[in-house]
Parts: sequence; C-alpha cells; structure tokens
Amino acid sequence: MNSRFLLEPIVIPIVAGLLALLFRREQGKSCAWFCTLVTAVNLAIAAYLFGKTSSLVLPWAAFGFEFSLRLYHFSGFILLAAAGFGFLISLYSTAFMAPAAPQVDGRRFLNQYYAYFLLTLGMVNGAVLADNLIVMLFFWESLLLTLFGMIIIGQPTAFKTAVKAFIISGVADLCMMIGIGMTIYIAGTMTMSQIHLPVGTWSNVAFIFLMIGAIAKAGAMPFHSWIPDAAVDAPLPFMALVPAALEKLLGIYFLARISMDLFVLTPRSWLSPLLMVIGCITILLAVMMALIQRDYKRLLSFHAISQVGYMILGIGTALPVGIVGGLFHMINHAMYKSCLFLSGGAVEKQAGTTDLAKLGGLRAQMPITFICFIVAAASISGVPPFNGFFSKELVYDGALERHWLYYAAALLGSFLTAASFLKLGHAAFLGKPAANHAKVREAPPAMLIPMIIIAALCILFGVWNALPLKHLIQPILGEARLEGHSFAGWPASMTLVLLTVLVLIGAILNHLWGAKRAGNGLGAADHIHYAPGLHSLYDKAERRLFDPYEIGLKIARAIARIAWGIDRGIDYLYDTVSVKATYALTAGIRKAHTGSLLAYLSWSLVGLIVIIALIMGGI
Amino acid sequence: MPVLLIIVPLLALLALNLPWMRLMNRLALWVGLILCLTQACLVIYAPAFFLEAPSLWLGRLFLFEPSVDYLSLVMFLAIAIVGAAALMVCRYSIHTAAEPGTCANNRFLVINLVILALTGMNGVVLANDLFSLYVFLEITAVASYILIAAEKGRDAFEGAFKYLIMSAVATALILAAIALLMLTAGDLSYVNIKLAIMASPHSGVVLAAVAMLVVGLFIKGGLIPFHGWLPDAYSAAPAAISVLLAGIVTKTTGVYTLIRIVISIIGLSDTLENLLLFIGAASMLVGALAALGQSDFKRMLAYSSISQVGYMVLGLGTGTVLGIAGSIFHLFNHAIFKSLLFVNAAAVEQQTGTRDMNRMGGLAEKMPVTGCTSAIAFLSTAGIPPLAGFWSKLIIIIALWQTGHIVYASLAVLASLLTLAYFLSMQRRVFFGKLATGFESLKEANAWILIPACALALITIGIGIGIPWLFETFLLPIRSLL
Amino acid sequence: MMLPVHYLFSTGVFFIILLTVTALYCILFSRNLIRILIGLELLTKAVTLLIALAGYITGHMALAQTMIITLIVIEVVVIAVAAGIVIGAQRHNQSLDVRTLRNLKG
Amino acid sequence: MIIDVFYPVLLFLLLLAGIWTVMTLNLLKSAIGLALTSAILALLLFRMDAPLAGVFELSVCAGLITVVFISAISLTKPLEGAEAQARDRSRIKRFIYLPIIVAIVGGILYALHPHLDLFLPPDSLETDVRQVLWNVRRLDLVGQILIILAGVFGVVILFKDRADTKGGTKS
Repeated sequence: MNSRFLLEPIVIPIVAGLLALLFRREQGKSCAWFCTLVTAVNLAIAAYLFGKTSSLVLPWAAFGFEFSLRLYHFSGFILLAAAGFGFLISLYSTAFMAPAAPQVDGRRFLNQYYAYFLLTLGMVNGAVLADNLIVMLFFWESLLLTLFGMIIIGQPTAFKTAVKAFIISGVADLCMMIGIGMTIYIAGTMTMSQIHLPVGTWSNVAFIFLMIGAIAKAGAMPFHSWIPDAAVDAPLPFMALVPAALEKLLGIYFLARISMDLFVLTPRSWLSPLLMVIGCITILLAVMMALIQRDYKRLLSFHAISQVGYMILGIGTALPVGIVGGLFHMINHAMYKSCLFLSGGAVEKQAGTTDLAKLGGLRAQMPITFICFIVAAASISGVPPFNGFFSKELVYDGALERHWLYYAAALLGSFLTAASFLKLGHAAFLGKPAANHAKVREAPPAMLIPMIIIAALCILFGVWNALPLKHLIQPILGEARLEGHSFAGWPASMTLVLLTVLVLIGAILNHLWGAKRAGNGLGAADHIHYAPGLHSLYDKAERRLFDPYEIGLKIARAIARIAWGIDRGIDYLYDTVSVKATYALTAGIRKAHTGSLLAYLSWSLVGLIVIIALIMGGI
Repeated sequence: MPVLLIIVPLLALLALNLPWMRLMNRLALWVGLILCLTQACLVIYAPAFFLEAPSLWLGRLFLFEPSVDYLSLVMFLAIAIVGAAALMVCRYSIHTAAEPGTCANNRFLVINLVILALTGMNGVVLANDLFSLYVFLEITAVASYILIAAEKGRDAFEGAFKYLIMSAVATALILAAIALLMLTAGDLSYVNIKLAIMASPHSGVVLAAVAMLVVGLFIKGGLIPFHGWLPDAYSAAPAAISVLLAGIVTKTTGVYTLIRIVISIIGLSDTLENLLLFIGAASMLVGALAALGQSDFKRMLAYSSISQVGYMVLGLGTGTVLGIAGSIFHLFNHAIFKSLLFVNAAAVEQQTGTRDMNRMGGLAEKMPVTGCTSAIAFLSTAGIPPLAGFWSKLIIIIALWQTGHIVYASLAVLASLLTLAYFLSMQRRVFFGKLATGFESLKEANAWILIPACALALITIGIGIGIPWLFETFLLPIRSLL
Repeated sequence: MMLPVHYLFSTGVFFIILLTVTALYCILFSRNLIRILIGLELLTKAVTLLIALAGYITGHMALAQTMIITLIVIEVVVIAVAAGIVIGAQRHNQSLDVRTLRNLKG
Repeated sequence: MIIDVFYPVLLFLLLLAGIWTVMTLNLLKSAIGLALTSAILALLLFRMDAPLAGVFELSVCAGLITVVFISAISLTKPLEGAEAQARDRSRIKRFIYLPIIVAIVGGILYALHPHLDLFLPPDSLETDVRQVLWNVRRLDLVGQILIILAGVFGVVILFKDRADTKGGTKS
C-alpha cells in the first residue's frame, strides 16, 4: 500500500466538508446524501486500512517539524469505529434532519451541519492517525471549531451553550498544549511513536496536563458541564456523533496512548489512583444527576458522562484486565449510547417532545425503537449477556484488584444506572399513552436501520465477545503486556457476576417500589431525589451551583473587575503619555518636511559628512 | 543566458518603435506583460536558465558573464511581478492622448519607459562590475524621472525635480567612490575590488570610497535622513508609476544594491554594521511616525515605504545569514504588498478623484475587492501572521535578537505596532465606517486593476503559507554567498 | 621630495574637493532651477576629473576613457531630461525659483 | 607624465572657471562659464593621454549641453526690472561667501595635508581605448543604447507640446 493513501481519510472528509458548504439551503436533501456517500467511502477506506501497518512522513517546515502519520492496530481500530458511527449517523441524519421536520432546529443551516459533520470526521481521523504531537494538536484543536459550529446551528438559545463548550474545551486543550510542550521538551522529539517516558516528577506533571486534555475530550468530570446543555440545544445527531461516539473514542484513545505508550503508567505510581478516583467520582456524581432528569436527552447526556468514569477507572487500574475492560467499554459505550441517542431522536421526531412527563406508552406505536432501546439500555445497565455486562465485569475485576472501595463505587454506579434506565424506559415507552400522541408512528427506515444495526452489534459483541476482545482490543495491549491471558468468554469470577445480578435485581425491585409509591414510572426515582440531605444538594446542582464553568465564570468576572480597575490606571497613562508623545513626534516630523529642496539636500550632506567621518575615523 | 534579460527587452523596445504606430500602440502593453511574465515564469520554473553559463555565440557577442545567484533570482522575480502590476495599472490609469494615432501617445511612451526601467533594474541585478552597475542605475533613474513627470502636473514636476537633484548627487557620490575604488583595484569587477579591499582594508581611499558608496545608496534607497525626495516623488508620480517606484525601483537601486555591495565587495566592519543598524532603526521609526500623521493616501504609503526599508537595512546590519536572508525576503514581500497598496491607491484615486483620506470613508461598501485586498496588504505590512510580512519581520527580529541587538529588536517590534496603528487609521478612514457624502454612485475599479490587486494579494497569502518552501528554495541558498 | 604619483594625486584631489564644494554650494544656495542644474554639471565635472586621475595614476587610462565617454552620454541625457522638467515646472509656476517647489510637504 | 607647471595651473583655472560660473549674475554667462569649465577639463584630459574622452568632453559637454542650457534659458522668460535687481542683490549676499568658503576649505586641506596611502594596482595590459570600449565593456554600450532610448522618450514626453522648437536638440 502506498503510504500516501493514509492522507485519504483526512483529506476526503475535509474537502468534502468544504464542498458541502457550496450546497444551497434548498438542496438539503442532496447535501445529506452527498454526506452519506462520503461517510460510506470513508468507512470503506477505514475498513481497507484496518489491520494494516504503515506510516507516512512528509517534511512540512524548515524547523525540523514533520507531518507524520502512523497507522497501526490501535489507530486503525479507532478509525474504523469512527467511520462506522459516522456512516450510520449520517444515514440517520438524512431522515432526522430532513427539511420537513418542523421541530428540529439546525435544518436551517443544513449545509453547515453536514460540513461540520464531515470536517469533524476528517479532524478525528487526522488526530487519530497523527504521529507527531504538534500535528495531533492541530487536528485536536480544529475539533473545537467544528464543535462550536455544530452546537451553534441548533436551537436559538444555543449560542450560550456553544460558548460554554468552546471555553471548557478550550481550557482543557490549553492544558493539553502545555502538556504537549512539556512532553516534547522532556522527550526531545515530537514523534509519538518514539516517546516512552519513565515516571518522574516532570513527566508526571506532563502526564496530568495531557490527561486533562484527554478526559476533557472524553467528557469526564469536571469538564462535563457543557454536554447536558448541548443535549438540549444542539441538533440531536450531533449528540449521538460527537459526545457519545467520536469524542469518547478520541479521548479514551489518547488516554490509553499516554498511559500505555507515551508514559509508563504503573499501578505503583500515584497517577493510577488519581485516575481511578476521577473515574469513580465521575461515575457516581453523573449518574446521580442522571437519575433525577426529566428529559430524555438530558438524562442520556448525564449517562454519557457517567460511563466515561468506567473507562477511566479501567485504564486507571493500570492492570491489563482493567485496560482491556476500559477500552472494551469505550467501544461498547459508543455503540449503546449512540443507539440510545438515536432512539431519543426517533422519539423526539415522532412524538415532538423529549419531556418525559409528556411521553408515555410509545411501546405500541414505536415497537422497533422500543426494542432497540431495550437492548441498548440493558447494555448500559450491564445486564448479561449484552456487551456492557462483559466490559463492566472486566473493569470490576481490575478495580477490585486495586481496592474494594473502587469496586463498590462502580457497583453503586451500576445500580443507579439500571435504576435510571428503568425509570426512563418506564416513563417513555410503558405506562399510559399520552393523550396527544395517538397519531405517533414508527420512525422512517433511514432512522431505524442505524439503530437496528447498532443494537444488533450490541448483542453480537456481548454474546460473542471473543470477536471484539481477541481481534480489536487485546492486540492493542500486545502479547507482552497480556502475559498470555485472554479475557474473552464468560467472566472469570462467578462471585462478581452473582453480585452484579443481585444489584440489578435490587435495582428492579427499587424501581417497582418507587413506581408504585409515585404512581407512575417518571417518579420512580423520587424517593432518592427527595431523600433527606440529597434534596437540597440536588436543588443546588440543578441550579448549576456546582457547575465548574459557572464557578469559573464568577471567579473570572471578579478578576476581570479588579483587572479593569488597574487597567484604567494604565490606560490613562497610555492615553496621556504615549499617544500624546507619539503625536507630538509625528507633528514635529511633519513640520520638518517643509518641502524645501535645500533642507533635504542639507540633511543628506550633513549625513554624508557624519558618515564619512565615522567610517574614516573608525579605522 | 541571463544577459538575455537585457537584450530581449532592448530588442522589443526597438521593434516597438518601428513605424507601424497604430499596431505598436496596441501591442506595447502586451509585449511588456509578456516580458514580465516570461521573466517570472523562468525564475520559478527554470532557475537553471539563469544559473547556467552563456551559450557560445551569446558569450562571444557580449563578452560578459554575469554572476547570478539566488539573491538575483529573488530580485528578478520581484521585478517581473511588480512590473506586470505596474503595466496593468498603466493601462487603467494613464489615458491615451487625444489623437490616438500619433507617435506622441502618452500611454505608449509610458509603457516603453516602464519596460526600460525594468530592463535597467535587470541590469542592476545582473551587473558584476561597479561601472555597469552605475550605468544601469542611471538608466533606471532617468526612466523614473521621466515617468514621474509624465503626466505633467505641477506636483509631478516638483517631485521629479527633487528626485532628480538628490539622485544626481547620489550618483556623483557613487561615481566618486567608483573612481577611488578603481584607484585601488585598477579594475571594477566586484571580485577584483573585493580582493583589493581585502589587501588594504584600512587605506583612507578605500574607506572614503565605502562611505561615499554607502551614502549614495542610502540616498537612492530613501533612508533617513537622505529620504527628502521620496515622499514627494512617490505621491506626485502617476498612480502606475508609484507602484513601480515604491514597489521595486528604489528597492533595487537602493537596498538591493546596498546588500549586493556589502556582501560581494566591502563586507561588514563593526562601524558599518552599527551605522546600518542605526540608520535602519531611524528610518523604521521616523518613517512610521511620519506616516501616522499623513492624510494623503499615497504620501502615507511613501513614508511607510521608508519605514519598511528601515527593516531591510536593519536585517542587513546584523550581518548574519539569517538577517540578510530576512532582509531579502522582506524586500520581496515589501515589493508585493507595497505595490498592492499602491495599486489600491490608484484605484481609489481614480474612482474618487482624490487622495485625501479625510474626504473618504466607507469605500469598502462600494469597492469591496479594493478594500479587501488593501486589508490583506496592510496586515502583511504590519506583520500579522500568517501573511508574508510576518515571516520576514520575524526573521529580521530573530536575527537582531541572536546578534544581541535587543534594543533594535524591540524597536522593530515597536515600529511594527506603529505600522499597525497608521494602517488601521488608514483603513478606517478610507474603507470602513459610513460612506462619505458624494460617493453614492462610486463604482469598483475595472479588471485592469482588480486582476493585479487580487494576484498580489494571493501571492502575499501564498507566501505566508508557503514560507517553508520559499525559505528552503530561495533564502537558505543565500548562505553560500557569505 | 614627493613621489610624482602622490603629487599628481594630492594636487588633483585638492582641486577636485574645492570644485565639489563650489558645485554643492551652487546646488544648495541657488534659487534658479537652471543654475541648480549648472551646479550639478560642475559636480559631474569634478567626478569626471577624479575618474581620469584615477585612470591616469593607475595606468588604466583606456578603461577610464571608456568610463568617461559613457558618463558623458549619460550626463547629456540626464541634463536634457532635467531641462524638460525645469521648463515644465516653470510653465506651471511661472517662475524658476526653487522656493515655488514647496507644494509637497509634511 | 604631465608633471609640469601646466598641471596645477590648469586645475586652478578649472576651479576659477567653476567659481565664476557659480558667481556670475547672468544666467547666460553662467552657461558659458560651464562651457569654459568643460573646455579646461577637456584640455586636462588631452594632457592625460585621453584624447577620445577629451574630444567627447569638448564636443558634447562644452557644445551640446551648453546648447541645451541656452535653449532652456531662452524658453523661460527672465525676471525684469526691480524684481531682477532684488534677486541680484540677494544673490550677491548669498554667494559672496563662496570664495571665502573655498579659500577656507582649501586652507584647511593644505594645512592638514592629508597623506593618502595609495596601494596602486599593476598597470593595465590593454591600452587601446577602442579595444576596451568595444570589446571589454560591451555591456556598457548596451546600457548607452538604453539610456539614449530613455532620453528620446523623455524628450518626446516632456517637450511634446513644443516638439518643433526643442525636439531637434537631442541626438
């Protein structure tokens, strides 16, 4: 294979994305199919590239800086996964973003939507393939722009959310930039495949900065707060594509790279517990918030945060079993969470709302959507034998090996996840049909097909977990690290499985009790919501008092006020002194140019005499 | 083969002045454009054409082996580009005489003279002998005097006269220096003079010659305090000629020659280095400050030109490879963006009938292409990344920093801020804001001016992005000259 | 006793400098444009003499002669053009006074 | 060698002619003074074994350029009456210092008596001026053609309105 072929997955989507901008607003449909075609091509390329090894180095600038790409097993895998989601969600968008759908914003800028879609895909491909830290940073940062663009074309209120997402990601990327700078300085090279840094004070700091960038991209706490807002404001396929799939893939990919390749993360290093704690906190807090949501999309978005915790927890264990679990969870999560978002989109499009209080009984009207939802929800809750179950078991294994507290936290998270999905499913699909939804139909095929494919994959990856584990995940770690273990098949420890099942049964019982108490599915979690002590915390959280972004904004405002005061003073100085001095000088110079030839000539002659004296005297 | 750069235009000129006036009148512009574009294409695609030895019959005919190196190539390219732009502006702004058939058709003569000036500059770049250098300097200068006065306005004569007198004094200085150097070397080729100077570097005759030569070139390049003629000549010249003058004439006759002479003949002593740095910094600052106070569009650009020449001399003054490469690079960039600004000035002057910036306003609304390209040019001049000007200024500043001239480096940054200030003020007064009264029926200029404007803007952007290529291909080879 | 070459040179340079001073004085302080041109001519004369002297002293008279011839040709062209410019300026200003050439300033 | 009494005398005469050219009140006389200076320079050139250059100097500078100047003077109308007198008075005031300055500079130069070290190169092998002009410096010839062309264009442009009176003076 010609190694220049590696440029194709980057160039094709980006060029196509720019071309998409040329479509006029009325040509939304052709634009949509154009985009689907491009993603299909991209998928074909990714499938072709998968499993191959290649690298490409193009000299790019005079400063010893190269544009280098590297394709190997891991990047090929992520490339393939991203391409798959890209294609399916693009297909889904053709129906969802159809101009006929009145309730969806964003279709006003359909060409922009698809342009950002393709650009995002191209940038992700670039970031995954990049073998040079600077090149990767370039693509990584470019994602910021498409992220901003994607959100801003949503609801009219989306501007605030877009700015929020931009600033949060920007801060995280800034950290990453610092981290990359330090890494390059320590390692003395920008080529990722040549960097293997041992543990040390400075490399730890660099690691933390890089980690912040990676987990922020994946959406872990405390860099999560834009996701729930975006879930409401941005076009829905964006949620399924970016925060649910691509950013998880990219963030966890990079996290795995830095903890396995660039740095050597060992269980003994204090970084490992740090990651695990972040993982646990993310799991618990996000799922607690998810539990009380009353909006289909918002609830899902909190889960998108919570599940990242499992991946970080898994990778943070620094044990093969945990890492395999974390990576397996990454791909599983991308699948079931996109499936869930897509089902949410189907509900939104057909029923016209995602407010759980206004939904109900859709089971009969949208049976296929319901089945897909059940599969995905079972996956995310870790019900055997769906894929989520297996990856979670691996993470549990790893966590338990480190400390039982991590395991307990993860298990509690699992309980709450199951509870919240029971609530969601109950409220949306079971129960009494809402009065004004009598005419709701099943979604169009273009939306159903992606959901069905993803749901089928969820089952496949669960039942036949040897397929992804042996062919996709385990080669990433390599034989040396695995020490001959294979994690395929039924989980090793029956005790843990039993505990999991017990927890799930507990969740169902809890739900039944709560639903009976509240009288409907929506209120099934109210007893937790209004539990003493939790109630006020929840209230404050809902008012975003704990949102790091809001806190940051407050601090920034205070600093700005102080700085403004200082600035006035300095400004005054500038205004009076420097500007006036400049203008005085200017006026003086103007006055000197009288237009008299005599003056000009005499300046020259004086200059001549001075220079002759200078040079002759400088002997 | 490079000698063809002089011979072919000469033959073309002679052919143009054959008796078929009507035909030739129409052909002249195209001949000029073809000459320029051929030259540019040759530099880009076939630099070997210039570097190879002359073929046998040409060599026998001219007994002349010009020394062409990468420095010359950059200059040939700049000359060709600016020349083409100026010719197109000629077509736009210089009107044919009332009786189009006669030989005294103004535009025809102007185009002939522009070709002559370009030929002269090619000769300046080619020369490897001081006296030939002088001859071609004079050809360029004489063509410029006539061109400035070509429209026969009152100001045009005034500008031309001042330029003529100052330039003639400069020429006398250069000639005296040549005579003194001949006294030492007995010959005038760069190589022999260099050897002679190396043999007796501290002889009074040589030092006096160096001083006079340098001052002569300062006058030609319009450096502070030898710049008196420059704003007058630039602002009084016809629009197309300002493009040529500001873009390339003074840069070739002044700055390029200075660089060439410093690196091929006299070398840099400490005194000369300090002198160049001081004069460069002074030009940079005074030019920028003076530009800040102008209300005449072209006069402001003229002062800005002085300021930019200051940067080039500053780069030369560092004496390092990086500095000189930056200096050449800035010369090239300046040729592009300053001609672009003058092209825009031509468009504005022609369309509005005034050059007074205080009477303009909001022209971008009516002349969007002009407004946009001028914004690109001024951003490049002010050194905003990633446009071309940023890189060359950056290289110069880095070179200053490396040689320990931190004060000069910070002055360069300061001057860059001033540049931004006066250009912003220009852009605001001319193109932005509310449309000034009286310009309601203003139209965009025609293609003869928009094509060069867009092309130059694209080059500026392209250089900014393609800097690595340019740096490797043209600028780093300069290392071999030192 | 001075060497003949040195005598030639220093005497020549002595008068060349004085002639240059005269010419520059004329260029600087004349108010008549034509007289400024005459000053310019005097300056050129001084330079011509310097070239001849240099050629003579070094024994490169042939080279110096070709230079002088070229120089004279150029000089004539410059003066013709300058005369044209002066006459043009006079037509606009109705005066040959250099002080009328102060329209461009600032 | 021309080391005889004529050399300094001719130089002195050259200077005197120059000063007279500058000092004289009449513009026409000034032009003639310039011609005189040229003629003396030509004499010097003859004595320096540069006959060709001398002939050129005599014919072109003393002849042609003087014609150019005189035509230019005749094309512009001189001041008359009181204005002319005022100008002459201010001219005398300004130019009375010239001989003094020349004398001072000369005195200083003589007193300093700067000793310039000359490092002379070897003599040239080529002594025939035509040989040099035509064979060695052919590029300068091309340059001459170019500059004459420039002169022609210049004269045509600048004197276009008066082509009948002025066009013929340029070769």
